[in-house]
Amino acid sequence: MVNPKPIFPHIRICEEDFDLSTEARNLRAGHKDIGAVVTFVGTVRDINEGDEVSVLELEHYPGMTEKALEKIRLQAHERWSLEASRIIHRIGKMYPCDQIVMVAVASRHRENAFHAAHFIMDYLKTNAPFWKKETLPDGFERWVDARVSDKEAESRWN
Amino acid sequence: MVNPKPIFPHIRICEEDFDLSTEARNLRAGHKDIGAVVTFVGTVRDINEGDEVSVLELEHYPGMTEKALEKIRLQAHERWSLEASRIIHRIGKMYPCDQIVMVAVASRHRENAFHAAHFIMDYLKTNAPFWKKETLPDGFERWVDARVSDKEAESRWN
Amino acid sequence: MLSILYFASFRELLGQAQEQLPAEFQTVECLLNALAQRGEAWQQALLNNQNLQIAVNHDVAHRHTPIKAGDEVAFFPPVTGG
Amino acid sequence: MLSILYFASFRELLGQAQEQLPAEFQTVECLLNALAQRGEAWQQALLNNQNLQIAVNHDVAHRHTPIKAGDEVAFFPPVTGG
Repeated sequence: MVNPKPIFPHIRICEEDFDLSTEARNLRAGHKDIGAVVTFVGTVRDINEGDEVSVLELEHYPGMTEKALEKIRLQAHERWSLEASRIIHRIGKMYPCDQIVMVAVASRHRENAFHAAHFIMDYLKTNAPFWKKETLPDGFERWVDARVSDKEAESRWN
Repeated sequence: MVNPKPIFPHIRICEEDFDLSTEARNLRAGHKDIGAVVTFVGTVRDINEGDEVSVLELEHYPGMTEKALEKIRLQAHERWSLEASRIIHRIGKMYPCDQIVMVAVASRHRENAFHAAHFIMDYLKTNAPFWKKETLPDGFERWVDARVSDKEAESRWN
Repeated sequence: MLSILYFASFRELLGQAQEQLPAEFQTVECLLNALAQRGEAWQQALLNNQNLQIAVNHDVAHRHTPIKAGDEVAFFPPVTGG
Repeated sequence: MLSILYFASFRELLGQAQEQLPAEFQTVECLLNALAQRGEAWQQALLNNQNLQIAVNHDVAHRHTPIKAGDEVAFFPPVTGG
């Protein structure tokens, strides 16, 4: 399910997987004065809280998610000199090693791109309405708990 | 020219371009407990020091380059908990928008991957024996000067 | 009318994803107090829960946020994406 | 013998990429002093140059670094890769 209303062309919420090269190339298209591209890809770990994980299901709040991600993206553009940025977040069922999320940032110099990509991920983790439910090998399902460390990571940018 | 002696399998110096997706996938292969992959790609800017650049030529010191890059990579693994990392640096002639360099780092949690990728790039900039020569549209050639800001970026990690 | 949405563990715990209610509440708190009277699960999730997250019309909101007819109010646990 | 390598602007300025010299220098500094006698360009590049970078056997070295037969000594300007 590709986002039906591309009000925010730099935000994509979808079930489909993404290709990092294609996304990095599209990010740079039309911006020649780019010297640095930093990407972050979050993947499904096969272990969480000490337990093996078989399936990870991502739920989101349609409408609010896009708005929250675009707000985070624009905050990054206000704080650092950036040429372009893009956020993709998958929803639905995923499996160990699958890609879940991508943040890509392009700038003239590397410092800005590194900081902005890190900032966007830290804010996404605590401000974008996604929820993870994991299924263990015996079929037991549980909602993933929010991490205190994510809240701390966000607060370091204040 | 692919590095003929792969003494350092996580370092590649070559004329050929690279594909970010393939590199990120290879980096993760065989490491299931990865939750974060951070990549940096440096590209040829079309403007440097206010002048339009037509061609960028990269020279390196064969042998020393691989050793210097592997040393930087291992320093990153000592400082942060990382699952895998890889460095690719192209040599020879490149043109605006071309990819020059890639650093990719995989770890369980994002904080380590972000710091390590940034650290590797900052150290690579001041410690790996590569030299850039740029050709302007009128054919004038000049060696690119080292930046004070790169030296400062490196020193922030001490 | 108000649209009320429940996500993730809240959706499962309260047994519904969304509902429509008359717009007769001045603030989120008034709405919460009314919903809490539906029983133990509702009281636990919506009143005795320091982790309750609230959004009104897709923006982060709080107990004292005013609400009016046509608003979309959402309740959910702390987010865990990325 | 010693292998001496010159890179980037040094290679162009001094007109050569590499050469072999007898291993008759105790340190890099002794070698530099001998090379500097070849003329103005050599003196400027190797002696009167705060930016001179030195490597011995692929490791960063300094003027006082000792050298011996079989060593590879390289001279180059500050690096600008990445």
